Amino acid sequence: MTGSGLGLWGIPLEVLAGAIRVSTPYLLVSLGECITEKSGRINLGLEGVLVMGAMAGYATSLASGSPWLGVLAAGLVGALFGLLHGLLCSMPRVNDIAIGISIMLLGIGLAFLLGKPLIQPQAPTLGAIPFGFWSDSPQIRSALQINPLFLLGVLLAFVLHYAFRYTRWGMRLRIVGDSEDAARALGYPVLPTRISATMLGGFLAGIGGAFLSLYYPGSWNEGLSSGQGIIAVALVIFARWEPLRCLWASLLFGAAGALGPALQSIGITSAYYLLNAAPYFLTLAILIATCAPNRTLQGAPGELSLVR
Amino acid sequence: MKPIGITRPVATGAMALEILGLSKRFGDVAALDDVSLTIPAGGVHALLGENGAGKSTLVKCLVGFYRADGGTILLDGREEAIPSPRESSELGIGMVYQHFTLVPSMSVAENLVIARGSLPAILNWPAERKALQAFMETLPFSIPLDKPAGALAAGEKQKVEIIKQLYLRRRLLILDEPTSVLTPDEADEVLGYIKSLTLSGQLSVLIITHKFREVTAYADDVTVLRRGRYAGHGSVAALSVEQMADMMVGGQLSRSENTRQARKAVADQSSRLVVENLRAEGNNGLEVLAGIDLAVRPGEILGIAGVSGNGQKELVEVLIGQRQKSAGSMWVGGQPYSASRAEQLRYKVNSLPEEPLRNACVGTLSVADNMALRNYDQVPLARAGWLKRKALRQQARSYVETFRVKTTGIDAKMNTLSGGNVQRAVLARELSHAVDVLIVANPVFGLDFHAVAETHARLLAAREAGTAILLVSEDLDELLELSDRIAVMSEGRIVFATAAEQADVRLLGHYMAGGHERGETTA
Amino acid sequence: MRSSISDYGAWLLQRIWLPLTVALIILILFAAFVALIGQSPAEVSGLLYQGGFGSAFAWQNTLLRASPLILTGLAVAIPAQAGMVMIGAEGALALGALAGAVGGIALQGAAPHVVQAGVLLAGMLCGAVWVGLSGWLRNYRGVNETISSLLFSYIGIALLNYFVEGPLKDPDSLNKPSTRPIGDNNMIGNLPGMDVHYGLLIGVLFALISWIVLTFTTSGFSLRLIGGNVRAAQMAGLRVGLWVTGAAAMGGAAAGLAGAIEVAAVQGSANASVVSGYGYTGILVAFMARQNALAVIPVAILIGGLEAAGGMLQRRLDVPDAVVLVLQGIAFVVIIASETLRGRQLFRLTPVAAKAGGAA
Amino acid sequence: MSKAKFSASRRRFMQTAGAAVAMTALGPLSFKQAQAAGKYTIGVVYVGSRSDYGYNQSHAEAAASLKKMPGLKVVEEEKVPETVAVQKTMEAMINEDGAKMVFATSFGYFNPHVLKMAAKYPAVHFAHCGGLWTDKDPKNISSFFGYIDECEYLSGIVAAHASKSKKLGFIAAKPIPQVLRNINAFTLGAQSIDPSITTHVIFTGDWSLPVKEAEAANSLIDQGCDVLTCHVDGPKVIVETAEKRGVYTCGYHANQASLAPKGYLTGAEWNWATPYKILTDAAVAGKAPVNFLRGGLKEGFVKMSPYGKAVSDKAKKMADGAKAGMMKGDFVIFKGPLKDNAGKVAVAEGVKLGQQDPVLEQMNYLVAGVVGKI
Repeated sequence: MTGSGLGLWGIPLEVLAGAIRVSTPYLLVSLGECITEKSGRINLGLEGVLVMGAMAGYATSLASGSPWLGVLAAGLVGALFGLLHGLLCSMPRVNDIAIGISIMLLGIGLAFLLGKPLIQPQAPTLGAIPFGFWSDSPQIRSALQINPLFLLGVLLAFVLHYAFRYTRWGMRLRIVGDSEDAARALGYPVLPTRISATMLGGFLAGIGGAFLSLYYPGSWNEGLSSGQGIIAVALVIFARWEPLRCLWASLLFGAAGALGPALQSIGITSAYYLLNAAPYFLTLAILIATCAPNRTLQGAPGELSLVR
Repeated sequence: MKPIGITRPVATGAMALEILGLSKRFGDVAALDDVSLTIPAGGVHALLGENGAGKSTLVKCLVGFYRADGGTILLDGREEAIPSPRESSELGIGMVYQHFTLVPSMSVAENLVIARGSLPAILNWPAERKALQAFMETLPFSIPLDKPAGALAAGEKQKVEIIKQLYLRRRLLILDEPTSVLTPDEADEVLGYIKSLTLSGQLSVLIITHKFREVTAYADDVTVLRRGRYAGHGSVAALSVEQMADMMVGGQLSRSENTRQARKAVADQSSRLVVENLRAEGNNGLEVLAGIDLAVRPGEILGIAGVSGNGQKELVEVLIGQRQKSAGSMWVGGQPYSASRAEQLRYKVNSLPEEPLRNACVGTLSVADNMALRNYDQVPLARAGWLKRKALRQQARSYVETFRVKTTGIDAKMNTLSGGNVQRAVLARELSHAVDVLIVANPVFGLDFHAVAETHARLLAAREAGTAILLVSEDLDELLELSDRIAVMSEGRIVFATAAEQADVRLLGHYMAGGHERGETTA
Repeated sequence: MRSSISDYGAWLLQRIWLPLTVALIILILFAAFVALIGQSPAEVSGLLYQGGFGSAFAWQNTLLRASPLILTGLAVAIPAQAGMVMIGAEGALALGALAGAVGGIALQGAAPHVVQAGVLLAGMLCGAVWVGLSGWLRNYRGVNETISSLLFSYIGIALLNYFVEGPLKDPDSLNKPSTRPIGDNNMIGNLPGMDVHYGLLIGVLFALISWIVLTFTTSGFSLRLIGGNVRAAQMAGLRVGLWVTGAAAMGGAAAGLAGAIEVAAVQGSANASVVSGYGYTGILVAFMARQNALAVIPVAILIGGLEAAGGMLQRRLDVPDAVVLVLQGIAFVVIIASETLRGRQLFRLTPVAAKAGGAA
Repeated sequence: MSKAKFSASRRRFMQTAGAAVAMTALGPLSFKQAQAAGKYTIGVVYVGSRSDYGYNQSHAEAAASLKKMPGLKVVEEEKVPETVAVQKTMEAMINEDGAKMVFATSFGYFNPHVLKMAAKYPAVHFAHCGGLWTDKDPKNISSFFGYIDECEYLSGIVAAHASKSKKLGFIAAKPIPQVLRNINAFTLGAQSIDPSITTHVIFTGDWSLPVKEAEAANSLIDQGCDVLTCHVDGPKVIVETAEKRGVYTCGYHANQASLAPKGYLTGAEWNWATPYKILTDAAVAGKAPVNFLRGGLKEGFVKMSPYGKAVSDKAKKMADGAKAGMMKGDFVIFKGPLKDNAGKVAVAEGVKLGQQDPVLEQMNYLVAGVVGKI
């Protein structure tokens, strides 16, 4: 019987599908932030960049008819905001956390303002690759509708994992983020590296936003992001600046977030506020379990203001 | 496949260096005035001078950090302008700095590879590792390639710095006090290896050092600078240590090696600082202190020797309150002690940790605030919880004057002071009041000749005044000069102890290098 | 100290020209943006002034909006003294409101002043525990306090929602799930002669006392030591863990108090309406005040004024709220970036020789 | 504090600090106010964005209809949180813009904010959407709301015909009486066609959480629900998600048919222009405010979206039949015997709760057949 529900057995599938659907913005933003933080900067403004990217992506898709052009536009707008953050923080005595929060506000304001005419119209959205073609179950087929941006994110996590170790670019980034003195001694430009890393971080955050507006939930409105950008920044630290751990953390976060609605759909509705807070509980619990006193955060870039 | 792209100088083998009339001014101050020196290919040349004598300026001109205002630099007889560090390294000049330039979170292997400067877009790690391993096998000592540089002990870091230069096949190496954190045996190992490279014509060396032992053992020639000017030079074989020291200080003060000043004997009193079975874990969660027992009597200096990384740092941290002990006990004057502020004040326990700006000062606060660190909550600096700014500033002014701290004012931020003056400020704070127990770690690291003498004199004065001093140092000469007893730490234990008067340097070195492990008998 | 003319010039530059320059940059960017959206810059700036500070009503409007921001600003600024970046005031505020309401309900029947004190104390205590946890975890478990405070914040808001819609719900609250009210006669009233409740005074007092303690007492000195260099503070024998936890708890107390005041002076009961972004705005307040407890007051008033003026802008020009957000964003970016001009010597004031000292 | 005492002290404050007012009256502003002087000014306050394609927009459209009426001037402020901010916004509309009537459109504005302001400004007419005015409250408040559960009931009828799995999905923000009444009406409508039908409910916890709403929609669809509806601020995401997954939807707040050309069945829409006009006309005419104003399909406060392509003729007939009863005013949705989903009696046998019955506005149960707990 294909039309009926899976009942209890649907929960794991739901959670898996939810993890894939919900995790992409976390993944893209946290990978972007990972690059930025590896260079020794922290950009708390990615929440604003994400929202701005969502708006710009939707607008471009609506105007051009091409959602992929929208993704590109979202990335470019994100990079622009990254550039702004990077340049401002390159001035002496400017606090990157505070600038991040102001940029978040500016980004959200601009996105809301420019996005007013975009709430009602339907823009062309991104398609998905039907990996569930082999199954008769509509639930499985739907769960395995996977957006290319998710695959891009997964690929990027692996690429970054290797790039940080195996490429000139990655090594330079880590040197600049870990020891300004060493970078100077080796003749690596510190500020340009950081600015470009922040731009790249913004680019990915913008694409993360485009995923929200152009794929899931696939619509532009002002409540679109409920803190994904900020949480993704926290996930980077949670993942100890490791791209692959960013991937697992994002999936875990997405899965925990899908647990609430999945349980409710089979009638377990009590304490749904607490269930919806499950991702935060879980992250906190893992952090507490894995941290130890008297020990610096392993893998923390030495120049990062947050951990210094 | 093309061999991995290590950029090497076009020419190989040792480089001849000739410096003619080099001058460098900063504003009105001549940091370097008409200095010349010559190193033949394969030579080892020592550069002596107090801090501020112009050694750093000279070598910074050589490696392209500064551009000289006048004079000529000839490499292999050809005049070269060295506009930037990049050119300098392309010409084959390498430098080992006093401070470490390693990237802390990167592994030793990564640090070695990035040092090459120009990396390929994609690194071929298997090939790189193979090359690295082959290279490491040519060395007389080993360093774990996969350990993050930040986790290395200071001595190991210095070795990696030197290895890095060797790995880059430099033709001229500038070493800036390369052995200041090494044991004598380690220093001999490193310098001996470098010497063998010079002898085989692969390398020329310019070495800055304060250790006459190293000059006499490894250098061919020596040049002495004083206040930015040339103060003398000569062949090491032809000069005595006294002559060299006289050149350095301009005949004001002569320092002879290993002279212990006369001192009164340690009174036979009960120990003031007692440590029993002290255990603690390191930053990596492994036990670094494996049961330390020690006792220091009033008016006694107990020296702790050891190769860096054997738990000395952690011992000091536990004693001064920067680390939790996991087991054992500490006693001061017969009372249990946990390094709390109240106990520190009650039992008059003070400390001079190493790297004072990092460990004992708040760089972003003023000199005045830093000088009040010990007594800001005590009368007269505070009353009923309220700070008395006036008294605080007055104390700072008197400290600055008494200890001749050079600062633009007591309101200057601590991190604007030079290393020597930070140390003076800390000495002032820690030694201006009666002290019963003093914990000291590497007190003269990176200090100039005058500051060293001053610090040592103050420590001895405190001893004479009856302070029980625990002195942890990586400089064996310092321990031999100051201590009454010397204990050797190895792998988190005290493995050997002896009276300093009778100490045999070779035997100490043997225990420092883990000699007890090989089951040899101890004296 | 200001002996020479050039020193005086530097002082003047710092105190007068810097704010003027910043204001000018903000105005130019404002004007450009306002012109871009088809409004008159002169009119907009006039309205901003009028809506925020142009009348007695506007001033009271501004002060009322500023009063929770003073406390949430302190919630960030106080832990910052000990070197912590706490961004979880929103959750502490939510739980402070919840605890305040519970305290108020528990004390029903007591004299109004007792109930009010109970509400405020319960809120402070709850906020202190909540943020103190972040401080405690940082010190004793090595958990980064910025992340943990953010996560705690989300959890705190979830707990508030859970309790007001579940176990603590007043059946009469219907479509706005709330706890039972603390009672009209237990509400905190207005300052005499003003339409601003006593919460403003409480916030200002909290800021003043914090500033005095931080600046003039040995406790403040201890916190500065810890904030400046933990290792040095440990060497000084300070129990860093206690201080760090304490500073976090004091910040939490400020946020919890803000929540309790929302209950006692505005809402009358705890409900989801108290979660309205005060905690997040507080982060900006603290950073713009450079973590100075005293400077938190004027900065909060400035932001309160911007919000009050934003309303007038919407009503008079029929522009969306987002215009105000953008204007705020521009102002904050410029003000925070202007930090770079502070202390910078635009012309050489120090003698050349002093610089050369460090060269050798 | 008594009112007289308050205004006296207030005047004092104005005297000492008020000199600035005259000085700051800028040219263009005073011109604008002068222009507005002859008009009757109405303030409208929204809790969210006026263009949210949902609840706030439905009010903004009514406000726009007021603007077209001669002699009226409308000032609006959006995204006003339910804190002192809304009190000050209403006061500013009164003090600074000269508003004589204020529409406060969020439920959360009522207690304490509207109550407080109404007591403070007895000459101003406050119209609040959704509040339960009682005779203890100030007389210058009009509480208005629409019986949108009638539309939900009709949507339920249509949904029951479209559903094959006999499982309906309902995505709701919070389990408050307004929402529960909609869920129950929707379920009862569906059960009037097939008593075995169940409605699965997911509460998202807040009024606008698009990702969670989409996630909830997917969960419900995965559990076999083949008609979805909702009660959140912006239903767009849910309607689009359902369309993508090939299930039917009933809309809410406004007509979302264009978002789901295949699956949109019908929907419950507000028509706030009706109460806005009634209240404004009365206020402008100087009549005493109607304190409690309610209306359903009959009064034109709510309306149904036109039927979508997928609605069968049979469904249309059944729904239209029920609608005709509602238009006549004799249709009762909640009548005994009615059990809640815990098995307890919710409405006793023989009891008929008419739409105007205030008991319905305090609903705190889900009827039998709804899967989920409050």
